[in-house]
Amino acid sequence: MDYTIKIGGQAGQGLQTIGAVLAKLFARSGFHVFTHQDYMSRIRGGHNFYQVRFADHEISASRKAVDILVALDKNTVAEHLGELSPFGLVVYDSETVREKYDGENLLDIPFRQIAMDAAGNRIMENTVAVGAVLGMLGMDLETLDELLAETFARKSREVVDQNLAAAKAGADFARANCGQCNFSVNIPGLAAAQEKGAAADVSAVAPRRMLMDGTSAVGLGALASGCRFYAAYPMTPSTGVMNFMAAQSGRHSLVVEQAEDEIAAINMAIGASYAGVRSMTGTAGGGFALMVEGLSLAGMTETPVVIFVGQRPAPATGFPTRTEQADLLYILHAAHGEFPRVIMAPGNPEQAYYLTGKAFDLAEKYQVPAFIISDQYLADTEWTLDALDPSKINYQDYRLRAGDLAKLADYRRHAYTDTGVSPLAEPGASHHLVVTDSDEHDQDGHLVEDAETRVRMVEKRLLKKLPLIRDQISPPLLHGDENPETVIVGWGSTYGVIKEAVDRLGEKHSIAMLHFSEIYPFPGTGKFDYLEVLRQAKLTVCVENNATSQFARLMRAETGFVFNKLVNKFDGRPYLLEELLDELGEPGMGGPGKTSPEKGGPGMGGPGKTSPEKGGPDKPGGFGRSPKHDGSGEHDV
Amino acid sequence: MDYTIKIGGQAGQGLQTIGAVLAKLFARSGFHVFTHQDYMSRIRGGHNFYQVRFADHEISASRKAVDILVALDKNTVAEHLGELSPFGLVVYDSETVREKYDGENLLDIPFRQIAMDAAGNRIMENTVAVGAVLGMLGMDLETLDELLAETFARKSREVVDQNLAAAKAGADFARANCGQCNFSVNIPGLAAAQEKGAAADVSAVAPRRMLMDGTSAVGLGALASGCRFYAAYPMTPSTGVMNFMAAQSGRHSLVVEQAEDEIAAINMAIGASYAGVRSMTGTAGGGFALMVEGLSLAGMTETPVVIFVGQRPAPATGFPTRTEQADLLYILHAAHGEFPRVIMAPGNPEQAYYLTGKAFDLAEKYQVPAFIISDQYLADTEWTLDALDPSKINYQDYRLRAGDLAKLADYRRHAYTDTGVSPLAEPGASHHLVVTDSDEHDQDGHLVEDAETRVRMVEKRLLKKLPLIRDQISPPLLHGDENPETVIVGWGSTYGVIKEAVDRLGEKHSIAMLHFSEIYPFPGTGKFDYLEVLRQAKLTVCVENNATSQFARLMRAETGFVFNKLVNKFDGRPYLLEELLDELGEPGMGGPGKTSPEKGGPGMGGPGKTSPEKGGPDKPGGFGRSPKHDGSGEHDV
Amino acid sequence: MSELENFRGQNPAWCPGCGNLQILRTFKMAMVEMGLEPHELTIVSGIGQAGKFPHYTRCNTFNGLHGRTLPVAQAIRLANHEMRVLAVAGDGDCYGEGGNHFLSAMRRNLNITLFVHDNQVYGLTKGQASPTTDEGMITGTQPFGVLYEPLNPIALAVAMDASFVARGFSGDQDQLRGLMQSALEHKGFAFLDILQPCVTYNKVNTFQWYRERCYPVGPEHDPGDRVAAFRRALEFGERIPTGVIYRSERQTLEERIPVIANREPLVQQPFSPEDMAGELQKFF
Amino acid sequence: MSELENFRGQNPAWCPGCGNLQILRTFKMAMVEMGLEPHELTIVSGIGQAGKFPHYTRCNTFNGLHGRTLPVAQAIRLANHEMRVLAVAGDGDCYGEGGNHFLSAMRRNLNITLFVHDNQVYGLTKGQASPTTDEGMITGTQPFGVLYEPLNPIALAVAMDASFVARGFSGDQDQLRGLMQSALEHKGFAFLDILQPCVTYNKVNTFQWYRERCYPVGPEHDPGDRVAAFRRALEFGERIPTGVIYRSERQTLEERIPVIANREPLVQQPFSPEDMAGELQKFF
Ligand SMILES: Cc1ncc(C[n+]2csc(CCOP(=O)(O)OP(=O)(O)O)c2C)c(N)n1
Ligand SMILES: Cc1ncc(C[n+]2csc(CCOP(=O)(O)OP(=O)(O)O)c2C)c(N)n1
Ligand code: SF4
Ligand code: SF4
Ligand SMILES: [Mg+2]
Ligand SMILES: [Mg+2]
Repeated sequence: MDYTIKIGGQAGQGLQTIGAVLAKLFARSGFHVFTHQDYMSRIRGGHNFYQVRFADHEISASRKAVDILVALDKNTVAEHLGELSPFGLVVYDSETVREKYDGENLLDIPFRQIAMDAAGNRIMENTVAVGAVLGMLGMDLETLDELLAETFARKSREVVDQNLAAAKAGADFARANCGQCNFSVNIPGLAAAQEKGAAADVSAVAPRRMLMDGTSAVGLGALASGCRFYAAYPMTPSTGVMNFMAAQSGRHSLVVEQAEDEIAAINMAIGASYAGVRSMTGTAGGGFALMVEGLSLAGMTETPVVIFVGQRPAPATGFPTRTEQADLLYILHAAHGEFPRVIMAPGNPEQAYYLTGKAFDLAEKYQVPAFIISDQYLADTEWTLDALDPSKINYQDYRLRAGDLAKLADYRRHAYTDTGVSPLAEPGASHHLVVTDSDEHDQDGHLVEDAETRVRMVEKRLLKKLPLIRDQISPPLLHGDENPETVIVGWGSTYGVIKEAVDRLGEKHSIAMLHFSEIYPFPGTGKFDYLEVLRQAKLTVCVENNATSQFARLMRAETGFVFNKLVNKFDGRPYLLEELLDELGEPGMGGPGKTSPEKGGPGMGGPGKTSPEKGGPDKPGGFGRSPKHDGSGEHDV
Repeated sequence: MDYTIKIGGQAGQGLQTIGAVLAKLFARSGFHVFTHQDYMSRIRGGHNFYQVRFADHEISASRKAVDILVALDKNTVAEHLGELSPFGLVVYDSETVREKYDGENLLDIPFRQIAMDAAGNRIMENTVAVGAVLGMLGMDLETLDELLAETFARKSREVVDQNLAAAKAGADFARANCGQCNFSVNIPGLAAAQEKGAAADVSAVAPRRMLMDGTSAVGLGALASGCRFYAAYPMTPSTGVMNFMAAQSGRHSLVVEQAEDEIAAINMAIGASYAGVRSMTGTAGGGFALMVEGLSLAGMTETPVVIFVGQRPAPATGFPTRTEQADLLYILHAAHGEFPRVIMAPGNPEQAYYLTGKAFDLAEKYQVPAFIISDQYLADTEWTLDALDPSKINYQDYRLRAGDLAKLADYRRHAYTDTGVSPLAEPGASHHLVVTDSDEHDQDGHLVEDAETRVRMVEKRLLKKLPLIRDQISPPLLHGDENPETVIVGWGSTYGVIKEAVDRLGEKHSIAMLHFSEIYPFPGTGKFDYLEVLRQAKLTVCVENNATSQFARLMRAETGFVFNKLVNKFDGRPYLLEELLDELGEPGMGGPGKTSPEKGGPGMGGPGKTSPEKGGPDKPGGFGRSPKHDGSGEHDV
Repeated sequence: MSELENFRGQNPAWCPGCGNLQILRTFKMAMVEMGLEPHELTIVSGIGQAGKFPHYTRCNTFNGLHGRTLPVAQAIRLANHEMRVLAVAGDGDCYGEGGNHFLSAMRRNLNITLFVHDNQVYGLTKGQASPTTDEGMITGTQPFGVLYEPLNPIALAVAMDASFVARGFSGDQDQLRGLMQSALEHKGFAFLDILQPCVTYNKVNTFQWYRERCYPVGPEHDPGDRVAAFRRALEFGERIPTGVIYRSERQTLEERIPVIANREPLVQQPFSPEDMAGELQKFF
Repeated sequence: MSELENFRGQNPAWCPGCGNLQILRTFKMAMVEMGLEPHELTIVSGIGQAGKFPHYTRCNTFNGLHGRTLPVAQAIRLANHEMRVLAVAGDGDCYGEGGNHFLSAMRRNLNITLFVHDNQVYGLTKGQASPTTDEGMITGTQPFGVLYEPLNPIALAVAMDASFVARGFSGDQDQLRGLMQSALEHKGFAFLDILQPCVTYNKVNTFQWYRERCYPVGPEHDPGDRVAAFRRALEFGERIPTGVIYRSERQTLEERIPVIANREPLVQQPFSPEDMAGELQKFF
């Protein structure tokens, strides 16, 4: 069982509400859920959609094929009718959409009228739509009731009842009128439980899973790591984290400041950290451009700071509300001078939570800036996942506080040590002065100009710390065949779609995914010789949501390894499952022979892109061929 | 003949005047000259020096061994006495220095007293010092006379005469009292000319050479390229270019604006370029951090702009007045999103001039940002060079002006073309509107959000242009043995010292320099297969003025090639000739076996640094061993 | 010939009822009344709802970065002082991200015009506080309400001695059209703050709210008196003065830079590489 | 015990005769008079001659980037509102590169102090014009003289309703010491512009020049009257008023943020990872 529901319409029509309610409802009902959103950079109008997929097995990507299309406007029908699966249906209200469609797979349900009739209020029309979808799916409204009660907890029971009445009327109408409806949704475990005779209801049998988006996961990870200060300037797709933190600041010991600009934001984060609290800033690639100088300041003053960067298609303003993975090399090399940094690129909300924790831990332990790189796709996609465990985030206060400081006869902020890590004290907590400087400085933090101190400080700050940090980095994740003939490599938010593609293809082929989420310091091969896996493979493919295969280039710079196939997408949209399968063609067969690194010509990030072999594996759900949105061979910016 | 004169003292004591006059004088006398400076970040006091080397053969670096040390304060004696060559001498005024030294190689000349006596004015004491140096060298004052006349052209002849009297008195004193003086300076060609009987004077026989520093060379290159607009915010070591341009703005069609910050500076440069004039901005690495967002704007709007970046030791404020080459990968990858850029890293003033010209040409032709990367060392060093040729700079106006536009029926700023280069029109010069946008846009420049346009624009802006730009890039310069056993690779400002080291070592060894000054797009091997040269060599060494061998890393990312020896210096000072020779040891013998790229472990920019073999070649002038200022093996930020 | 139709651009993607729509309409009318053609004006805009403005009309356009309208606009004018340049920014754009450029532009006093579409909120990014948001307004990012004192752009401009300082209201299109024309015709840096409802995110400063408070300054107000202008500028609450609040005539920067003062624009000055041969000579 | 000797730092690298030396001396005396110990103050400075200030005394120090003193200083205060925070900047630092932060800091009104060492020039980078450089001054970068109107920091601060606005002169150490103390003791954002000769690069506004012009505002001046303060602020030329020009008492930001208002500083509030278990629950 694996269904996709897509809700399309204009900004302001409330399609996010419908999508969010359905997603939560399916999750509560024990299904695995995956959602993704697509919206334009405008507040009203335009064309947006929200796609909800749910299944009785693990899923981690969106499919192209849609089973139920909820069309809130005419445009949605026009744009997405072609995506319907063989048994797929469109549901719409001809009054709102101002069009009456013929065709067996288009179901006209008068959402607005039903809302008026059942609840006396037009604004319940979206609730009617939710009910209609449940009716079409043949699900009952028990879980919806529960959800509505929670959602409107602060309002009167009357509001809940009105909503429920609206939903029920929608469901009834759908059940009565949907001759074509041919879905079979079985709540996992429910039938079995009921057979056992118990008066089992959904909430009793369904496995308890969280439904979480990437944004919340980063915020929760920060909270669980003791983040006390968050300064930022709003910018899509990072504003969500800022708002999440702001909402928490009422309940937790956390100050959230909206800075006058991104320059102020990072300097504030650094200032707060200097003062003794864990701190963080967040922005998009364009806002990060204004933080580059501050990054260097953190590097020089060895002030821990965590920086969240939500990538979006660029250059410049680009596509503000869409997705891309084109800021990796930029973030890795940003800022003048040489100093260590940590880069985490989580692939799903679970990783986002734990790796945010790890970013804080490494930042504090080694007194370096640590990044969490995300993108609009990861920010907005929701996944079902098992309970997150706060205790799995390593929380340790590495700073010297009043108690520790009282014992010290002497304190030097930038003292030379074996590890390069100097003691980090809270200013004002004792008579010891905490002095640091953006100029080259001595152990006391005071400015100097001599060559000898410079050399020792570079050694301390950079050369000693870096290998120690590298030791903390986990190797990439190998998923699938342990001795794969084909290896699909990705990083960050492509995790889910690659994983699911590999799972599909793994049914017939020797294939595995190698996913990098801890990117810098680049993982060594000591814990797991992933290079050996790549070298043994016949076909190695690097999949990226950018035009120039930045990770492949990094891989070559770090390890010398050159992929023999590069897959790129840079239209601002994420990979859908079918698209990726299509790009991969028949793995193990297609693709050119392996190009040895020696032969890679200069000026190329790797060999030119090979045209994907024709046709994907034939799976139910109907894998259409996606339009090619990939760049041609020569590209190596 | 090859002498080094070092003038040391405090900021504000006028040592720059002494150095500059001597350098110009030696150049006018037909010698090859090379100077370099070292100063602290303060206006008065501290310790600075100016080193002038002159020889009757080509030279391109500073030596460590000093032949005449002009000490304007006590500290200079203490710091530099140990650098004297076997016949070297210190000259000082015990009254100013407030110390009387014993020792045969320390010559006390009462500069101040002589100035008072000969010219009635204490402020001529530096002129006395210049005279004294000439006296010690046994040179006559003819050329100095000429120079003084030029320098004080706007003042009265009296001032010139007073200065000359002071110089003469200094020279006389030195000649009379310098028993140890053992220098023999022969004006090239003079004796020969005089033998021929002509009443030849220096200016008649000396080859006409320019004496130029890197800063002026960049400024001149910009002027010769039709630069009309320069906006910047002061920052060492880029302020020189700004001041040079400001000085020109009175004489040429050029507006120079001091912006409120670097963000404004680059946005202004972009604005002026949009309006139709060639424009430029300049800054240091830290100021460039604030330009990163603007860089991306230039990329997206395809607005030509030239950006000068003077590197200095960082992170953050670092060492404001010193030198480093640690911003290469940063500049290469700066800014969100993917777009082409050009990077030139000249190695000497001549290259600085022509490559600035080339940067303008490529920026305009391909409508991309183009960089000139320099550093404090190149900015301040002066070289003698043959006449620069304005006509060798390709000047072509690629823009559509009133005349061209009148003929067009239709105009679209971002039209799709085969080359990816769209017509760039001057706004207001016709009825055609010039529209551009930092958002993704259509051919008209108006904002769009669809996937198809995005893909075509990325193809146009990036994928089509990049290979065309690459074709314009010259290969690296091979200097020395054509089939070298040892290749010393460098980029940017290390050109001179590597060249001279290779020339020295080339007397006994099969060795060559491979110097990269056109760095990005990374040169292909089509015009010259430099990779083959590297592969054939037994020892390949990459020399950089940074801690992490950034160029070596880039080389690996671009070509897969891995050096087997990395030499680094990151104490904020340039390589002196002896230091580099010492680092290189006995080339062709030392160094580990060649590591194949396949074997390079992950996470390494290349194999660990090998300890240099003991002892440098034994040359006159006394090559002392330099203190080791290099990082140990593991470093790959 | 200048006609409204000439200025038709993309269909606006603003919310129905948004004050930007009125500003846009008024602008087009002002252009037509002044007899200007699209290619005679260059609009530089930033990012935000206001930043989309030039796409919804037709002129030369540089739609740049958030907060960076003024540096671009000023440089265009320096490169071509025969071009009329209009910078269009949002309140976040100009007083938030771009505050430093605003300060500088007032000092530089180039002959350009600045419209700030001041809806007292960040519209495009969904309703965070801008520098002009009223104290106490609750947003997703300001859960305890805005805790800062709002920036008073008119007082600030008077303190910076900007050469033309005015305020309009999108709802008073007649006055606004006049102000736009005066600003575009003023010699020197002309700053027009336009109060504009954001129907979606600003539920405090609504159309009605502005309508009730805005009043045009009368002839008794002397825009040449800086202290009086400052006193007037401090009024923002129960009553909000509109019209020209301050005016100080002084030389513009383009009149003071020798290379371009009283000369053809930089972009039209001839160039030949040989021009600089003399400079090279100095290095021998 | 607070003693002058306690505040001795590196030997200043400023030019002999530089006004910074007087400011430094006065500051140390103020600290001793106030009975403060080095660890009780954190100095945040930028880059410039003024930025070197904290190295020449002894306190907690964050010497950050050019122009970025205020964001760092404000965040330190937010993280620890029991720490006294002093931001020290140059005129270029604060009104040039950092202008936007200056605007924001005045609105935010945290209880911190700002000294601007205003020598009306860029000292460290060798004499370019700063925002406060007089019109007409010729520099290497301004060969035709400065062509902009100088920024008036006092007028600007009054326009921004900064809660304490004062001007001192390095040459009047008695007054200056008092102003420093008042600024450090003021509750809210306290801004002190200190006129300071740069003997090397500013040959216009010399010690003598300031000495002849500076006069302390008398008791007839009411710092609580904003319009009067503005009028006074406009005086800068033949006569230059010093002393407290404007004062407006209002709540500080740290008194308004619920998490820290009337509570121990953020840096001392306890934390345990379990605190957020409840947040996780919401995702089931
Ligand atoms: C450097 C940078 N930071 C943040 C953003 C995100 N951003 C776009 S518009 C905007 C604010 C819009 O507010 P305003 O300027 O008042 O314009 P409005 O939408 O209200 O017209 C922000 C924060 C951005 N595009 N660039
Ligand atoms: C981002 C950045 N831009 C430029 C500089 C160079 N810089 C250092 S100090 C300074 C100006 C100093 O002037 P001011 O702030 O008035 O201080 P002063 O030296 O006069 O005390 C400049 C431009 C820098 N360090 N960082
Ligand atoms: S969000 Fe506000 S400013 Fe933006 S278009 Fe809608 S009403 Fe206008
Ligand atoms: S240059 Fe000016 S400000 Fe700097 S130390 Fe010297 S006198 Fe003081
Ligand atoms: Mg706004
Ligand atoms: Mg200054």
